[in-house]
Amino acid sequence: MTYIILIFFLLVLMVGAAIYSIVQKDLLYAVIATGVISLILSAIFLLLQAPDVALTEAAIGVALTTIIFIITIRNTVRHEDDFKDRNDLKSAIK
Amino acid sequence: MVGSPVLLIAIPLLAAFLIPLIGMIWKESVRLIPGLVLAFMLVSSASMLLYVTNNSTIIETIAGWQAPWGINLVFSPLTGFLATLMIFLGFIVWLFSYRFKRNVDFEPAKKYFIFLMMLVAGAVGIVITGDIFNQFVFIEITSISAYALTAFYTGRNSAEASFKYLLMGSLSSSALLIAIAIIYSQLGTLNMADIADKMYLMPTGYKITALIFFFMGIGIEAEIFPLNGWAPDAYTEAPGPIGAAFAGIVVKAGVYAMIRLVFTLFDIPNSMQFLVVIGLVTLIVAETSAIKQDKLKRMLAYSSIGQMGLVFVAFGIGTAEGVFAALFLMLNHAIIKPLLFLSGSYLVFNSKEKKISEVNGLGKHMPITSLLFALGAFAIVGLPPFSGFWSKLSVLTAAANEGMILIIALVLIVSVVEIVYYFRVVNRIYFFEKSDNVVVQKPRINAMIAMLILGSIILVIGFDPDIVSIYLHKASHDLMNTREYIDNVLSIGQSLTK
Amino acid sequence: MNNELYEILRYGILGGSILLILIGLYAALTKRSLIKIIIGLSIVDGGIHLLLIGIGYVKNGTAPIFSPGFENSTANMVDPVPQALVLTAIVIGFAVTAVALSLVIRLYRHHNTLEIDEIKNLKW
Amino acid sequence: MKKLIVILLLAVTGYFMVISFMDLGKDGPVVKNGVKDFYLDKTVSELKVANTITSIVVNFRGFDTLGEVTVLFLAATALGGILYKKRHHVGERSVLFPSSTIVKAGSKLLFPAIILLGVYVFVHGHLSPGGGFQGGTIIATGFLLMLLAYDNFSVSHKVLSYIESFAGIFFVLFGLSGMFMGKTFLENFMPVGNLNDLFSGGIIPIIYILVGFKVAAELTGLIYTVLNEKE
Repeated sequence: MTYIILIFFLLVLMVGAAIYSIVQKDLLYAVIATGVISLILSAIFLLLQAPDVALTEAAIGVALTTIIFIITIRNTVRHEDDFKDRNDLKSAIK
Repeated sequence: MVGSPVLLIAIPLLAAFLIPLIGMIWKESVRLIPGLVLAFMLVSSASMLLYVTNNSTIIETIAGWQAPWGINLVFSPLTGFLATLMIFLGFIVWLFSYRFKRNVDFEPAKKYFIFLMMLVAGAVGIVITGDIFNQFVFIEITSISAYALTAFYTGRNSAEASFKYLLMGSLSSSALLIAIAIIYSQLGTLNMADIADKMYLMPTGYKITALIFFFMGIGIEAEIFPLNGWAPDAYTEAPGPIGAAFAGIVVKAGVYAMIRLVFTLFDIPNSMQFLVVIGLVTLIVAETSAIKQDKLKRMLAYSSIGQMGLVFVAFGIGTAEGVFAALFLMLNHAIIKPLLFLSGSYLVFNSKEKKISEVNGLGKHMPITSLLFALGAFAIVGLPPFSGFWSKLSVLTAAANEGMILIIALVLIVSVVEIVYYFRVVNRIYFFEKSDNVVVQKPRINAMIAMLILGSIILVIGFDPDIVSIYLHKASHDLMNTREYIDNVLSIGQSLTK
Repeated sequence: MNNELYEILRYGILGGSILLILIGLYAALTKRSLIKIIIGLSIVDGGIHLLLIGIGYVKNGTAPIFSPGFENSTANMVDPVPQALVLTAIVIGFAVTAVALSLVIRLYRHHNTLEIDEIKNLKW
Repeated sequence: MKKLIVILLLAVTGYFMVISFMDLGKDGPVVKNGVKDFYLDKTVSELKVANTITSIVVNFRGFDTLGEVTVLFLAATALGGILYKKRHHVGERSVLFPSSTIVKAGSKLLFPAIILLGVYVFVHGHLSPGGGFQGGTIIATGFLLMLLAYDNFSVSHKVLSYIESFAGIFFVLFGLSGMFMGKTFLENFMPVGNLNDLFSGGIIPIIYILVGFKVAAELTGLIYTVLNEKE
């Protein structure tokens, strides 16, 4: 029973993160939300008895994909409707 | 055993991994090795094709596990014919693009030839594999090579065309995965023959849904109507020879994958009419678009889409004659359209806009190239002494035998449209005055040889279509006999696992 | 876990994965920013992976890995095939995403924007 | 307007997807005995591999894996081609995150541990969860950590391309050597040993280790190429 509740809780969280990531105008936050989706997915895979897939999803989905997105955002723009504020990310981090 | 189908895949992969290493020592090797590999593949594939035409189908298993459990490669008259055709075109494109542009750096040149080789290997994999998920992997290999080749030039449009292609390709590969999920969840297998064997168990609703998802997944490579938005841009913005490779190799692989689904895997009664409808819509939309284009390669791209529509109509007739006609059309299209693309890319070599108006009067300055372009144009619209005539004739007779008057009428009307826009270009080449700011580019000797080979094949098939019709008849027989395919693949499975 | 709970779990996973696919498709089809489109595509990929894993799940399943002493306990193992397919699909999806993002960087170099409406030299 | 059309389209797609998977929970698939049982059976009895997923990925469907590492290789190559500029500055990377001393020291501490974990995961791929892909990606995340923490940390492109080429070549050669021994491509030709031993499963662990090296090199190179991209 707790098993099912846990999975449902994660599913709801995952769908919430998905909606957040497409609604959010700030691309950096959207990308982090995508990473969160991957993290939750990897937890669900573990619960569904797929440890191999969980490992891969954790490494690729959470770390590598997210970082490639972040590098792209650094090289381009940070906000969805912005045109030229490529320095935004750098100033935000400092 | 004359050869092994797995070498058609393994050798190019081996070469692709080797090229970066050898390229560090000997720079010319990055251009030569892919050619040698393609030549090896051509010889091996052609000898296997000769074998399977007279003997039985070659079925090779991977990792020693027989049909439903392991992945198997099927080299039948149909798949062998298509694989040989695609490898031959790959070789021609390699020969043509060997030092196509002089000022290309070492790194881009290396990548170009690796991708060209992998494009051919992926397309061959799509055709000869007997497993739907393996086919998905090969589709991805082909698509990634195609995206990279489309973005080869550093201009802004090529990146955009490639991005557009990638978006559609990525959506369609998702659809393909969903289709595979439906099939696996119901039938518990991924092998094509096993799926075909068990397909009657599946409820019709599931079948239709799965087939629609499959069409969304593969239609992008086969350029069927709503999914071909990428094609004109990719053909226009990719390097000249790559347009030929797309028309001759990628599209053929996509058509094969769809046809295999409709004829072998799914036994939905009305799917043939569905093919006819898709084909007719694609044909009409593409040909009406082609007549409006003012860029040469864009026009050729729309014409290519239109021809694929015609191929689907011919397959949709559903008889052995129709399949024969469709395969003949595919063969002709795979020879003629690359010739048009290759000679066309020299006609507009130095121009930025690649407009049709820029070919004015080139007939006097580039006589052989222009003649070859004209030959291709005459052949593709179906004028009598050339090869295109026989394939269009066989479509018409196949349709007439089934009493499909509408198809005959449409094919004839479309031929007239094709005549209009192709002759417009030929007319400009020969009867207009050349403007002064157009710089003529003489083709290199290897490019000339490549184009002359294609041109002579058009003439040979045109004067004696019987030399290919034996292979085509075998291939169409192979496609129509679903039961034989299933038995061929599965029977060795039962005998060897015990 | 009894049958009813198992069915609920199955529908939950199915619904969750399909919702994820639809949300991703919505983003990919309507958003104007190129990066948002690619985010949408990677969400679709995630949904499909969950769908495939969900197909392979069985009631009270255990991971398809044999531990010493339990070599014959295949009865409750989940289906390993979809897991193998998902492994392949994840890596391929990542490769395609990387190529897409590099194209985005190049498009930005030429156009200085990521708005899809502004990047329309070719007909869309 | 466009959004409405898209939503309608999605509703139709969603409906079809729901109905095509819904019956699975109630009635199960129409074919009850798929290929699954064969795999589970043969993995233990013939291949002597504990992890069924490893045996499927490397042996039963090994051709997919070969195609997949090719896809990765092509993507890494394509990335270099798409971002290619005539004069590109290797080595002077712009700083993504200016990292503090703690981050630097911590990364230095974690890096060997991550690499060790990755190596452990792919060496034991046939015994426990994990394998070439997983281990390779874990190693790549280790390199990613170092690249992010240290501005001047660099990976030799030449070494990476040696590793990925040699791993790929040996993968194909292992497959082909099965053929030369009168068996089929990628078929096991080595003694399989005992279940749950480190040296078991014939060529499966060897191939998975090669895959691990290749995936690690490929992904590290990919990240490094993108990270070196400057506006």
